[in-house]
Amino acid sequence: MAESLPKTPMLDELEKGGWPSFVKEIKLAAKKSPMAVDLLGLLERSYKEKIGHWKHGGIVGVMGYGGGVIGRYNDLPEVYPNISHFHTIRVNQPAGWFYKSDALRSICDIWEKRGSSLTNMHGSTGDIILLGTRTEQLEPIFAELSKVDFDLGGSGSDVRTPSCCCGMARCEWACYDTMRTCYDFTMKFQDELHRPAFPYKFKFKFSGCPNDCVASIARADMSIIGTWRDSIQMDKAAVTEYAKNGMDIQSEVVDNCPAKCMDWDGKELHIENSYCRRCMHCINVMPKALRPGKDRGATILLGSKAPIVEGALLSSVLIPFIKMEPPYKELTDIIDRIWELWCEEGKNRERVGEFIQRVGLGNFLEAIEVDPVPEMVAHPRENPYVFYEEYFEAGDEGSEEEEK
Amino acid sequence: MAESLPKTPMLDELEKGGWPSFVKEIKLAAKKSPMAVDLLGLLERSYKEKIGHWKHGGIVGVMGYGGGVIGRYNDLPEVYPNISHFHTIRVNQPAGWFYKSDALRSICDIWEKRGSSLTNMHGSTGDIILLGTRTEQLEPIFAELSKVDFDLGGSGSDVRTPSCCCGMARCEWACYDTMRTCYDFTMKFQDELHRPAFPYKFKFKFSGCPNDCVASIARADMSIIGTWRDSIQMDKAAVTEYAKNGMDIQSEVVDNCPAKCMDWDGKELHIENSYCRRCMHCINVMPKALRPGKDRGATILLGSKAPIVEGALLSSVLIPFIKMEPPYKELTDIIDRIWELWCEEGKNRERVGEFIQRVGLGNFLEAIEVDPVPEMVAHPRENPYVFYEEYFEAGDEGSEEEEK
Amino acid sequence: MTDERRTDYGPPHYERFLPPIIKENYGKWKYHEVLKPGVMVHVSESGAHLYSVRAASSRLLSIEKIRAYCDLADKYCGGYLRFTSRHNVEFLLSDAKNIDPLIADLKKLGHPVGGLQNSISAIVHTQGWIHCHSAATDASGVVKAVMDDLLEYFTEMKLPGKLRIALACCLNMCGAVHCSDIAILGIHRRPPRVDHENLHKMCEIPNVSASCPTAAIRPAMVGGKQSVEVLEERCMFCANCFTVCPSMPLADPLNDGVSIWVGGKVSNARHEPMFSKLAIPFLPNNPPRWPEVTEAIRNLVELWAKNARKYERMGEWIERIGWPKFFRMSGIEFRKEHIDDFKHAGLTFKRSTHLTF
Amino acid sequence: MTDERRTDYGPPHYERFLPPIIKENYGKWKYHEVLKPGVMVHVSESGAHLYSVRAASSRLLSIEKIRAYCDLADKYCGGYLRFTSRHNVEFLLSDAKNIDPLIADLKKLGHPVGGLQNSISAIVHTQGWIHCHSAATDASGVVKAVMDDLLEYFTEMKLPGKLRIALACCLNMCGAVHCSDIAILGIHRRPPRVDHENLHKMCEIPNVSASCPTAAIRPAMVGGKQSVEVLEERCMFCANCFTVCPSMPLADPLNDGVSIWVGGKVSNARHEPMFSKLAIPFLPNNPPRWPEVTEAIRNLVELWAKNARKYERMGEWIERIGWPKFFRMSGIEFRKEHIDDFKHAGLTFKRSTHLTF
Ligand code: SRM
Ligand code: SRM
Ligand code: SRM
Ligand code: SRM
Ligand code: SF4
Ligand code: SF4
Ligand code: SF4
Ligand code: SF4
Ligand code: SF4
Ligand code: SF4
Ligand code: SF4
Ligand code: SF4
Repeated sequence: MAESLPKTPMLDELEKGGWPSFVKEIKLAAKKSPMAVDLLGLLERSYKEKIGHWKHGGIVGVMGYGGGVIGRYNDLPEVYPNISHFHTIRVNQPAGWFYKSDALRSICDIWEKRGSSLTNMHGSTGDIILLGTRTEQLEPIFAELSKVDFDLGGSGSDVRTPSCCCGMARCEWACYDTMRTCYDFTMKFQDELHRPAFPYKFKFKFSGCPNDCVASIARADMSIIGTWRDSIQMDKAAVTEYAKNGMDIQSEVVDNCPAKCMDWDGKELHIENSYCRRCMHCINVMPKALRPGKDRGATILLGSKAPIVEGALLSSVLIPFIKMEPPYKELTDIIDRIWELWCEEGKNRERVGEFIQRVGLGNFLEAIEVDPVPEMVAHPRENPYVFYEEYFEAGDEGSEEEEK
Repeated sequence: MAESLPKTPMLDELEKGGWPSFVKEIKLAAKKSPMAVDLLGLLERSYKEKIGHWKHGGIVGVMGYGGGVIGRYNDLPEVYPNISHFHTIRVNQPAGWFYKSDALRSICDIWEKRGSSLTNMHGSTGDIILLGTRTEQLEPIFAELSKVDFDLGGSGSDVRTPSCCCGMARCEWACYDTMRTCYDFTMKFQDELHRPAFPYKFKFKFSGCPNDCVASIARADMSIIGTWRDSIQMDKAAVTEYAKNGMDIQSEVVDNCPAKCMDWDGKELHIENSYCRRCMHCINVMPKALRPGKDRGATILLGSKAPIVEGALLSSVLIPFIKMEPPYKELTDIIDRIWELWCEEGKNRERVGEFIQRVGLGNFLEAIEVDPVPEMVAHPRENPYVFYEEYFEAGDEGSEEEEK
Repeated sequence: MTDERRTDYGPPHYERFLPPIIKENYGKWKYHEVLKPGVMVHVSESGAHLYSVRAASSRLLSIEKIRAYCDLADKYCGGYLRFTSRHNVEFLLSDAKNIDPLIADLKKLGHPVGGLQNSISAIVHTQGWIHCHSAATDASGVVKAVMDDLLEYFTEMKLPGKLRIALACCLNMCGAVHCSDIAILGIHRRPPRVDHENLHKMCEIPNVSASCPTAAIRPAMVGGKQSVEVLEERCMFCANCFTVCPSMPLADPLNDGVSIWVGGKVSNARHEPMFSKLAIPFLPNNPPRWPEVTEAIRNLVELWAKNARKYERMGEWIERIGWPKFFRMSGIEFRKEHIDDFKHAGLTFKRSTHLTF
Repeated sequence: MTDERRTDYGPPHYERFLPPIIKENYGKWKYHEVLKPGVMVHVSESGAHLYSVRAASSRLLSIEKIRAYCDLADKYCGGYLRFTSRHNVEFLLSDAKNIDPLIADLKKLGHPVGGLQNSISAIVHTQGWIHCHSAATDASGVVKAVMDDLLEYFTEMKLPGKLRIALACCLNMCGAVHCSDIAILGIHRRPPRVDHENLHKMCEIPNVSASCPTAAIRPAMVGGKQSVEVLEERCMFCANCFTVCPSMPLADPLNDGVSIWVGGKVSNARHEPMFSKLAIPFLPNNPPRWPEVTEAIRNLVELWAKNARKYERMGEWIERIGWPKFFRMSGIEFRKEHIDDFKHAGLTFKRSTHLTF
């Protein structure tokens, strides 16, 4: 059915070796898809010339949505006409990337008919990426996806597709229900997700514990990371068991505790929980003996992003501990206030983390009506340059503060 | 001889208590010095009013010198005429602040005759501070100081009076001869010390080891801090002795090693010296058992200062290790090049540490002809914004680099 | 938009895709154990055992491959499977007997099993020359070459701790390489070549000028057309101008290539999260197998594997031994490029005498 | 300048002031021991024993007191004495028998002996209202009040480690308080009141404007005179404008006061040097004994003393337990003022989940 494959001696090299080969995937697709055939040719050319052949995408999309499609055109449409358009569609993955085969197959069927037959499972933000189709296919694809209950993900200056770790579905350490929360937030912010109206993108990522298996603290404007407030649950017998089975509890566990709050006398393990930093290390190493406490919730952090252009950021603490239970009103109210402020005062292409740095965390907190707490800082200021906003006036006799 | 003392009920409070009282000192001086009498009155007034009564000093000094005197006038000269002028003289202390009584007495005699009888032993930079005299006394004072071999210290935009720890004179850890080096540098840079010609002040401080007992790393534009390159000298018997006498070597020594390079099996102490950071802790704690290595010298660091106005700085490594032996040519050549560059390109009131940050450490090193080494950084860059200065041009065939 | 058009319905509810054993034990998992490379069991308070088998995936998947995964899921675990945050595929089994046959089938399909615990998992990566206009290198090709070389570290668990590699094909860092144990980052090294002919038609000149963080771009008339000029010595190749304006391409076969970064981490385990730091400023684009890159990475992995203590991530190890020692041990030349000269540069200077010799 | 005038001869050579025992054993010291508070012995390779007795000094000394020191030195140790980098006075004895009589004489003179090892040594400080035009508080008075209160920690060695206190009477920080375990810093809190009458005579207006790091100052005509105006909401009271121009005074009895900083250190022992961080944004100037300040400092000292581990400096202790815990334990209220908003502020935000509850 598809055209004969172009000669791709360089790419063919990448069919060898033990790691799954993306070239094989393109060739698999190329059995049926002329788009995949042209992609092979174009990619081989890039390998020879050491340069890409894609142009800036124009604005393409589906009716009523501002995001979800990345427009893409190649710069040699005469040579590679089948991929003269090669737009990707971002499809909002199910929380935790769990699938049943029938659902996956239904997507494959649509994509076989209307696209390149190539995908990314998944994109870096978490979406199902349908890799390459033509403008005129966008509406039909959306209509068919809709029939099998898949909606588009985010792109542009909107809420980006939230993602989460598998959490309670498969992990003993989940301190809140990441998948449920991810789903609930995705649903609550459908409008913000599909219709870019922010200064720039806004990403949510949900991790069930400080191991942060979705890299939330590094890659989300709002990072929701599970934690606990009370003491680590310990099964003393299981600790003894680990020791008996050869674990060197002093060097493997105690010496690696960043809080230096553990003590092992060769028989009993003691944790001074009021100093514990909830780093997870001891729990990670002795999953049968130690577990997060019972009073569980999440730490909310704000602002991580890649470096363009002010330098990369990790998220920083906004709420040290919050219970994560529907309807999450306290948190979503804060989110509303953050967005309101950022939409009003943020510059174009200024992520929320950059915005906070520009206006100052103290001012930001005042504006969103959150009290400052020491958990928000790694340490208090080192410089003495405090902007006091008020001062005493002579006649006050020191008794009253006056606004300037 | 002196006038009767003013009423100073508040200051009198500060004659009480176990710590030596500066008020008693002023009163001691006031027995003979009318200046001290007026100072008591003025200070009591400040205590009542909670505000100082000194004005910006004008430029006063001694002939041929641009520095060494801080001009000072009070703002109530009618009320306190004896301290209408109250200039301080900075006298260059002997290295290590060692004195013989005759020398100190000779200074006291001069100051009794020609000043307030009050001093600071010493100023924060290290000088003998002669606290308060009149303009017309400056020349005579200098003449008399000269007779007893004391010269002035620095002030203004010049080399400030260098200072050093007692080093080899009294400390077993001195890795180079701090007092000699301090003296040699002070002598070598007499011109720069007395005649302000820099963009701003430049301070030298010499510490014999990383304990840094003159706070060199925090308070000197050039910090010269002793260190060693080879292995810590260990007396195993003495280690055993410490253990026997009740020292918990694991928790007091090993667990506090920032390099985690020590090991104590209850009998022998092992130091993996190639990882040792020369922090001094283990040596500090076991002075009889451990000593710095034998291949000794200094680390040279640049740039510390107080916060005004870009924020405080600690000095940063310029030369990881250098032998500190007269005539210190390698180092003084580098100093010459630094001053040349800084004088040419530094802004007014820009300390060398601020200058380096403004022009970039890499560029600074190039200009002073010092090769970059990893010891200069806490870590390599985290942002990807590298200013490559050259690129390949098409016809190069990748074989040659071209200047742009 | 018509009234009937269905929008904003969001993704399918995840519960539809959870196997019964997970639904029953949701939130009740008690502990887990790694049984062998790529295979772990989670044990529930209820006593239930869930076996997960993790297989490598190339992330760029044809629908044929997805269907093959589905076939395996149907065969061994009721049709249930998932993908991980690093793009591996996981099969969720209730019956331990199915583990080995599944692994055998996966191997046949070309998908090695592994990536758990103290191993190197799949490389988080991006589009590269497959799809993006910004790329300074390819993504999938470099990843394939590197992982072919490091395969043993995926299929075995012989490392001191986890090692996470990521790749981004340009400074936008969609691969979020800024917090990886080892990061591969495509970089441009030639300032934008302005397309004076078309710039005024495609871009707003004030926006273009404003996009440059170093103020290297200023408006200029060129050949009678409104355009911009670039002060080349101020350019640090961030490509922000190109993101804003297509007439400012930076891609250039002679100067594009790859830089290598080390020591980042994301988890809060032991050490707080850390950014990756520059190790090797530049390696050439050398398709199809980027041998300079694969070699450099293998060297880094092996240096770390040999010297780090148990659980010590790359960055924790380097922090313990200090960067000077890292440079000495790795043989990487330290250059001006390594020294930060961006906004917070001063905070990266070594402000102590904690040095090794 | 006449030809004969002697200049640039520098300080006297230190060798003139070294007692014979030091000259003989210069560079040969082997180890030292602290014998009791304020007294240590250094033992040389040669076997020689040098006893140092350290006494508190007020730094501000009358010549009478210096002469009294000289008398003691003459009486007990050949006239040799020294001052330390923290302004204490030290007597250098070759004969152990002289130690106790010397101590007795020092006490009589009002100078307690101590300050060695795990104690609080003298407070490094500055001029204050005694001599400086910039001061936002006094120096000597605050120091006297604080040390009277902390005397036991000078004369005994009962602390976990060294504790260094410093005071600076304005942001110029001549007391170099930026790296102290506890720092007392005089601060202004009212923007400069411009002396429009005289400014144009005393100062160069462009220099004044340029001196302000926050660009709060701009040229303005006031009452027909060239002067400047201050955008008060931009002022953070650095007083750099006042340093450059006397017509911009900030001192103000109602608003000046003291801030307290903690956790800095200088030595490289264990932890690298650290800056002090803001603990208490403002305490009033309350002469003569600044009770709010002495109380705050005693609380900090005792909190640390009770909770720190052996050798752990204030900053090391706080770093181990975390700042939130420090604020909870100390009862100090955390406020907006504590949050950095200067140049590198973002780097002080908590970018991990390492939290205690
Ligand atoms: C498809 C994807 C890479 C992939 O192969 O997985 C991707 C692809 C692009 N990203 Fe991205 N980003 C993707 C995840 C990310 C991530 C990672 C994440 O979300 O966890 C980041 C870093 C985290 C962050 O948000 O900062 C990321 C940071 C960027 C940036 C820099 C943003 C910044 O504030 O620094 C840009 C530049 C921009 O927005 O103009 C960018 C821009 C782009 C554009 C749209 C190119 C552009 O300049 O307009 C790329 C389209 C490529 C194409 O043609 O297919 N992409 N981008 C990822 C989205 C897939 C998905 O929806 O699942
Ligand atoms: C006397 C002394 C304080 C003391 O009581 O000990 C002192 C007193 C003054 N210093 Fe200082 N500084 C003194 C040591 C320091 C130190 C500490 C040190 O040298 O170790 C520092 C911090 C380290 C540094 O250099 O950064 C220091 C940082 C400043 C600054 C801020 C400089 C900066 O770059 O941030 C100024 C402001 C200026 O230079 O305009 C300053 C300015 C001043 C002036 C001249 C006031 C002024 O604005 O013109 C003060 C004169 C006071 C007076 O009337 O007596 N003084 N000054 C110290 C000098 C005594 C001596 O020579 O031994
Ligand atoms: C499946 C997955 C979550 C998901 O919903 O997709 C997952 C699952 C588990 N993670 Fe993770 N992690 C997953 C991505 C991550 C990430 C994110 C990433 O790599 O981009 C991190 C942060 C990485 C970083 O710090 O740079 C991550 C840091 C951890 C850690 C902390 C390791 C450390 O010492 O720093 C643990 C604890 C451990 O392994 O001891 C952990 C532990 C676990 C456990 C043991 C949790 C459990 O009880 O189920 C799971 C199997 C571990 C394993 O792979 O060895 N997981 N884990 C992700 C698998 C990715 C993959 O295919 O390899
Ligand atoms: C006399 C003096 C040097 C001088 O030439 O004047 C000196 C002398 C000694 N210092 Fe020091 N230090 C002196 C100021 C300093 C300073 C500077 C300062 O305080 O401004 C520091 C850095 C302080 C800081 O980190 O903030 C300093 C940090 C040390 C340390 C490291 C302590 C630590 O654990 O951080 C040691 C090692 C120790 O005590 O174990 C040390 C050890 C010593 C020894 C034991 C060295 C020796 O073998 O002779 C001396 C007696 C110790 C003592 O006081 O307990 N010396 N020492 C200074 C006495 C000042 C005073 O009157 O109190
Ligand atoms: S983040 Fe925590 S809860 Fe989520 S999968 Fe990872 S270890 Fe489990
Ligand atoms: S979770 Fe981390 S900080 Fe807490 S006790 Fe365990 S290892 Fe220590
Ligand atoms: S800095 Fe080192 S050599 Fe100098 S006195 Fe202090 S401990 Fe001794
Ligand atoms: S000097 Fe410091 S780093 Fe070196 S072994 Fe001793 S304690 Fe460790
Ligand atoms: S990292 Fe750059 S080149 Fe790669 S996909 Fe993202 S934007 Fe495109
Ligand atoms: S690449 Fe970046 S630095 Fe260079 S001109 Fe464009 S925006 Fe400016
Ligand atoms: S700190 Fe300020 S007020 Fe105090 S002496 Fe120095 S310049 Fe003067
Ligand atoms: S005190 Fe500082 S911030 Fe305020 S006006 Fe003066 S220079 Fe500007």
